[in-house]
Amino acid sequence: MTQALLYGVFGIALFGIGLFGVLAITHVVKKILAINICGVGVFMVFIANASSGATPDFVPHAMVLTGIVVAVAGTAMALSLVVRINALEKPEEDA
Amino acid sequence: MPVFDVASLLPLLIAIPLIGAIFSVLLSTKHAQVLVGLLSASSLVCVMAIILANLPSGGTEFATPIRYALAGWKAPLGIALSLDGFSALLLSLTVFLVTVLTIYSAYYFAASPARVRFWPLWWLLVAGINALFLSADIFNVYVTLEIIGLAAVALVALSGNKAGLTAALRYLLVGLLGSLCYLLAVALLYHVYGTLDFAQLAATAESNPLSWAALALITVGLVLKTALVPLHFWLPHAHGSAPAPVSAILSALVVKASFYLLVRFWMEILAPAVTNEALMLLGILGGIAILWGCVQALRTKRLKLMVAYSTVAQIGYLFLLFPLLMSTEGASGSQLAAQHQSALAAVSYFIVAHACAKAAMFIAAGNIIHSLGHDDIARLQGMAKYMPLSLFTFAIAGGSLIGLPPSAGFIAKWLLLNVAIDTNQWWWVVIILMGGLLAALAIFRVLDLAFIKPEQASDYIAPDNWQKVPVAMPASGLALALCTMALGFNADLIIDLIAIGGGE
Amino acid sequence: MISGELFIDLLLGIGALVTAILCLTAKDLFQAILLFISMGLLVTLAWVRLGAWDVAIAEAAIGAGLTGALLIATRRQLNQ
Amino acid sequence: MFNNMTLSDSAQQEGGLPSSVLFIVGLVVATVCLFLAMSLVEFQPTDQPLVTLVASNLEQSGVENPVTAVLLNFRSYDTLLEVAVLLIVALAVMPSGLQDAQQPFITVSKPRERSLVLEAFLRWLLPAIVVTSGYLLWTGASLPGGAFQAGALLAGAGILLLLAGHHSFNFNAPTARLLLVIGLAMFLLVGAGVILSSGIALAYPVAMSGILILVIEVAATLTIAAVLVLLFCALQIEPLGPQPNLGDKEKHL
Repeated sequence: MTQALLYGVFGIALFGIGLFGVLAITHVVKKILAINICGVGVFMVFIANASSGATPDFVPHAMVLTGIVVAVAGTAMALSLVVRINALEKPEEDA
Repeated sequence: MPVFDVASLLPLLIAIPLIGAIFSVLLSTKHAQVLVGLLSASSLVCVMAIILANLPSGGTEFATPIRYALAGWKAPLGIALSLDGFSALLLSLTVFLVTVLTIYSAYYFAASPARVRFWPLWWLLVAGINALFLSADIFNVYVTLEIIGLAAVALVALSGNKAGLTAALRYLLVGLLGSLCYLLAVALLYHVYGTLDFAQLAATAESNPLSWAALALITVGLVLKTALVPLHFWLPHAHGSAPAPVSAILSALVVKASFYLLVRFWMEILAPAVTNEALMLLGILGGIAILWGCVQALRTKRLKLMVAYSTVAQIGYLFLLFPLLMSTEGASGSQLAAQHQSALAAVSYFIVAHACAKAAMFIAAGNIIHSLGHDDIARLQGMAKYMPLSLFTFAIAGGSLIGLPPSAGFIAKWLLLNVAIDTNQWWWVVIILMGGLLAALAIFRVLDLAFIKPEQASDYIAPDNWQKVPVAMPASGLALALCTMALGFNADLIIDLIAIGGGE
Repeated sequence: MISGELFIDLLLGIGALVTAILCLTAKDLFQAILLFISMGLLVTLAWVRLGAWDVAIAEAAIGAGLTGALLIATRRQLNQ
Repeated sequence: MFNNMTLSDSAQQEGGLPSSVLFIVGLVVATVCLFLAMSLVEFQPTDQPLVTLVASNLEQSGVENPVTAVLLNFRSYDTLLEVAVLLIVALAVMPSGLQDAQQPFITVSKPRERSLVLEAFLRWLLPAIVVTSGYLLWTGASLPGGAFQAGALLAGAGILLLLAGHHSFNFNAPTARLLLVIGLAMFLLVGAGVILSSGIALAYPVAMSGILILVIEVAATLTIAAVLVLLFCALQIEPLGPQPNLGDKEKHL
């Protein structure tokens, strides 16, 4: 078992944990956390595979950098929607 | 040898909407944004027309896609744009619909403060769609998928009410999950084949466990985004609560974008990993989607939701493509290629017919909401008197969705039936006909109520705060509906275009 | 020597998995967020082990740091 | 699964799926992951053609850091679209106040509670952060770092400024909108401009590539920082309406 394979398997495990979390958890913010964990798993598969050769492959590194930014963008959007929905729910609860 | 290279025009299809987005952010006054919109739309039309006019019509150029290596780096190091018949058709469809919907939106958002954010997001969405259809790189496709997904969510959330925001949030989470499944597949494919380029992957792909895993992940991810039953749960509310032009583009183009990718992967990039059983499975899900979508459309009480459920059914028809690709024993390679060609032509026709008809229907529904303030089907009684043009549009577009001759929907179903019979899969014929019947019931339920004479209605309520809409709004819908008719008479145009670039 | 290095990798990987599971099973949202941030930091170390320095910096700054800040801000809004 | 979404911790049990369904979902996910892991372990990695391609073309890319070379030269188109993604998110969370369009970008006000320590701290920290982020950007050409890291750091400065309570940002101001699009605009401008010399979009002439990449990165850093601060503002302030601790006297910058 090499280092690359080890992290590859861990990446897939993280993806699985996140996937199960997304499907099983009802709390929205935790669902968003689960999606992020899923994403970290995918990035780990990328980076692990990139280091399987003698010199690391930098193309997956660049792809993961793009992926991280896109992931944070999606997370921010989801959180802002959660906050807006929450703000709309508030007055109803008071009444 | 033409004077200029068609390929060098391809980046313009992405750059023009991006420039439009930048200017609509910077110039936030109403007239400036509309002007930017019209300029961007008309320049897109010009570029697309030049590209279409210069497409190769024969010879060796005919059989290979047009490619453009961005940044001057050839694949696998760089990213290429590529154009073949199938993507050219979808791009033309995009440009055409976007132009009509831009004109419609100029009126729809005239008095709404949401327009400030609508226009930039609209052009970013268009850039994403064009970029996806042009992309020849599997990671680049991931980025375009995210552009489309996030822009679509932001546009759905423009409605600002709780139902719209909740639908947007669900749509976003589903989209993110789908993209991540796709991205994991990209990681696997890159690991195995060492390239991200469509053509290089197609040349080296073989049937091994990692290819199957990648294809399965891609399919799950994209089926989530395309909303095939049983993963359609997010679609009706997202499409039903968005502003009308947004619903129109979501149903007409956004779900087709992920379907387009599925076709690319199943027919081209990972074709060696495809099995007959998997093709059949997608077809069965498609068949269920047709019936389920139609039944739900019959049951729903809101007009826009009904149109959205009809999209679920129509997506089902698209997936009938897959079982029709199944190889039979003893068929030669050229026979199979011809079978693929005719199946793809039928489904492409379906995409175009549905896109025009569905956009027209959402425009009509949007007009009804605009002037009545609601879209409750039961309260539409006698409304044909107040908005004849919108309901006429609804009727024509509905005719195309049902598949009545001479509409484009009829030709599309006819082509599909032919391929089904040619490949001895007669059971699809039953499902296609039943789907048409159920769609007819749903459409006539609305038309029956709307065209009833007010005096005859038992509980007729005059609309209390009825507003007249500018004539351009129903007119743009009618133009799209009439297009479905015109396409019914010009079927060869589309079928010939599809053949460019090696057929698939 | 090699087994010793692999041991560190094993520890980092298992640590990330455990924090991920704890994060998703945590009762309290704040706890879950803190666990998520710690997972991000563990993963950052993993990137360093794999020689991906650029990714490590981005993960620490954006993946763990910024996402964590956004999550905590959201939680404050939800509790108000 | 996506139809029941709650915001409160307590409702977790009520809206959740029955345990039998959860078990099946878990089983399916576990099987899929097992299959993925098995096929990954069994696969014998072949040579990676891109490793040598990146190394051999690095000299012509204009930067020494291979990741920056991939991000901003070989696959710059991806990064261009990524900046567009950030613009989308910025637009999605932007407060929809048309009336604010005439207000200035940064408003300075006196908060009710002043923290002298924080103020003194900020006076030293902010310039340091700006200088560091400039340094990160500059070294991105040869060492790990670059536009995103620098932008995140710069955004940190903005958020600190916000937290100190003296300043508030108005993202509908023309300056703010310019900041939000400048990354994308500069990228497009350079990408189209190089057609004049090389004939291909985004293909920088070798002699100029270093400086052109830096120009793109500076613009991208500004946009990234602006977007990140906007994200933070949107989560902090928007649902509350006007900021509660806004001082009485306001002066404009």
